[in-house]
Amino acid sequence: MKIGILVNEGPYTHQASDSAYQFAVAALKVGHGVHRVFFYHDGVYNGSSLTDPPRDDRQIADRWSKLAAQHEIDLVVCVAAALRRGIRDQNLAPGFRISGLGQLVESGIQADRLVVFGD
Amino acid sequence: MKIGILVNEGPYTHQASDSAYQFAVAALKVGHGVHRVFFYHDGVYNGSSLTDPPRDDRQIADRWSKLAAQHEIDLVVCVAAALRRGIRDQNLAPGFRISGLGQLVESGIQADRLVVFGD
Amino acid sequence: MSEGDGEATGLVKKFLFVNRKAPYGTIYALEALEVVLISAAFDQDVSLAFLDDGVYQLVSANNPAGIGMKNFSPTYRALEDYDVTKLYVERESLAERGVSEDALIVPVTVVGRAEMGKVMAAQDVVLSF
Amino acid sequence: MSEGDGEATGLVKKFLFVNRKAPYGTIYALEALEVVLISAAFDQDVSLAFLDDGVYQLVSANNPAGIGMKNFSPTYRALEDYDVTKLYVERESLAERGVSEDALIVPVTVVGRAEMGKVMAAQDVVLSF
Amino acid sequence: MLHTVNKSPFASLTLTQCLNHLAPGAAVLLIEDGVYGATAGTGAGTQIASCLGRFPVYVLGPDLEARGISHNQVVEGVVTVDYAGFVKLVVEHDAVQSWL
Amino acid sequence: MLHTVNKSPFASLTLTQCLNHLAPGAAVLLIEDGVYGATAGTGAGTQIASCLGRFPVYVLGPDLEARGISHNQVVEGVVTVDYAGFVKLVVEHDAVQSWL
Repeated sequence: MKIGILVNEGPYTHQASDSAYQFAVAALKVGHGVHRVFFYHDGVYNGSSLTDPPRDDRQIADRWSKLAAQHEIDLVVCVAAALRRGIRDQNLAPGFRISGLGQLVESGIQADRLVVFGD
Repeated sequence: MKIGILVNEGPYTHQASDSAYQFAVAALKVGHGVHRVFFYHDGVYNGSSLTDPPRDDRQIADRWSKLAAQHEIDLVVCVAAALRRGIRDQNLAPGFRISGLGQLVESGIQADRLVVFGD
Repeated sequence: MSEGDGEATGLVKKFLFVNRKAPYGTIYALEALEVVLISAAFDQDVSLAFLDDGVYQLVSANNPAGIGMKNFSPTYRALEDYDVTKLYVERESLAERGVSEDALIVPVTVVGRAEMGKVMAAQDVVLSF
Repeated sequence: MSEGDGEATGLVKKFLFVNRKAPYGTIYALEALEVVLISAAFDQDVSLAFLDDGVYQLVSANNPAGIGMKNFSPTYRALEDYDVTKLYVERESLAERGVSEDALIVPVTVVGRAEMGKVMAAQDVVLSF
Repeated sequence: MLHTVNKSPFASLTLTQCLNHLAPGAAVLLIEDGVYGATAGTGAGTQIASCLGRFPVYVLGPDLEARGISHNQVVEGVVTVDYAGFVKLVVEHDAVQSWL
Repeated sequence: MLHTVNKSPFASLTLTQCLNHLAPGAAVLLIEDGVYGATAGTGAGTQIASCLGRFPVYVLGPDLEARGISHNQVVEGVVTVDYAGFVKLVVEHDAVQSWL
């Protein structure tokens, strides 16, 4: 089954990004496809290349990048939400791309399920 | 009277930063001093130099920078919270500086009042 | 709009946008509306649900000039131009908050809680923010 | 610690840290604790209030390994080493949530709601996150 | 102590939790989405009204206007202030507690 | 429809609002701070218990453990699932509604 994911909150502050990640890993493990992860609202902060959390904490941006590389997942950061919040190509982590909200609607159409994680 | 302000949320997503700004402007207008504005949690995102909101919307980082320049207000972004969230000197807006949590405690000691704005 | 046409797959799904948060205190309502407007270009079967504090989004008297924000409530009026006309507002949510249907900025379908539950149950894709 | 000493003004204020949010679902509890630890270096009169969902922060059985997070509850045990010993926990908040005082990771002073109100009223600086 | 509440009482339990902790000398200021609590004829409005005998309650005018709440919808006895009034309240009270 | 709730019922009214909108075929999954709602012997637990006859209720195990809630504290009849179980629930239901 093809699953789309929407993440509405930034890393560390809310659990949303963690839950989405754990959910994605579990879905991939049992053979489902994760079609796309769309980052909206504060979710765009997940795509920052400049985060530097404590060494013994989870590396949220990195693990999204790695998961995307391993499983060819499309990580899309909403352009309007990103501009408002200071995420641009110059501080975008590997594996993320900036695009429009149409990518979220398209994910809703093309995926068999869309699961939303937020505050 | 010397007033300290703590902002716990990022720009645009929550009203906290707006309320803090309007409060600071009103306090300065009647002759109080705004000792320091400390940005913690997602509040550190207020100090991003890369935000580019729609033209007809308020420019939150800019107006903090301008207020600080006009009234010599100390805008302090918490270093630990900022590292976790991807705010560093390279993407720090004018008038903000990155420092430790001691600056918040000091503000509580030295200011006559400390007002907290958050989620 | 070409974006929707370009992605056309022939699939028409029932999309529901669930609005449960007040405007201005947070940005969710405004950014939700931006998605609704985009979704209109994709020729899907779009509905909007306003319940709980989401009913406040439609209050016509909203005027955030004094807090330095833009009034986005009039944008709900544009939905009709995009053929987004299924706006469901929950009666109990209005009543609890002392908001009258007359105070709303656009024509809506006022439904009871049980019917709102049925509207929700009938969807293919539910977006909440 | 030199930071506190260096800034010493001779002033001792009553600081209250109000903890009303659950741990792990959001970062507020963890980052609040970081401020408390720093404040200990400033020789102030520090108190912590745990009420509403804040009481969950002190539950000794918390174990977030399965959600990939660090367990920071043990850090509350370090507070004593910093001479932060005034930890007030609200009885009604515990009862409402079915949390027993025995389940808490550090010794605390359990107070009723009215007394918690008095603790709050007696402060010079109240920090909430 | 000045207590501020910034959450809608129709979504969050914060207003109730704040009102339960008021001690002599306390005042309450509703800001941001907290101003919805000042609406007369609602459950929250009734809570506020019953509090007024013992504690003054204020509401931030610009936040009321933003949310389309007119003065005649506000619980009688609740005093509307602007940001300058907010500053004045902060100065007049020994400390401020934000119920976040 | 699978409904997810991620807020503590002791801070937010979301759980109640979700339970009020369940239609035939619905199931509820408590995640993140929403898992506190599964605690037996609390007001929220009672709400959940009275819902169980008509709708299945699930709770995410890793979120329970994170919050120190042992299985014997969970309302009887509520089924604990791991992330794989979460995925299975998503697959088994036609759509998912997150109550944010």
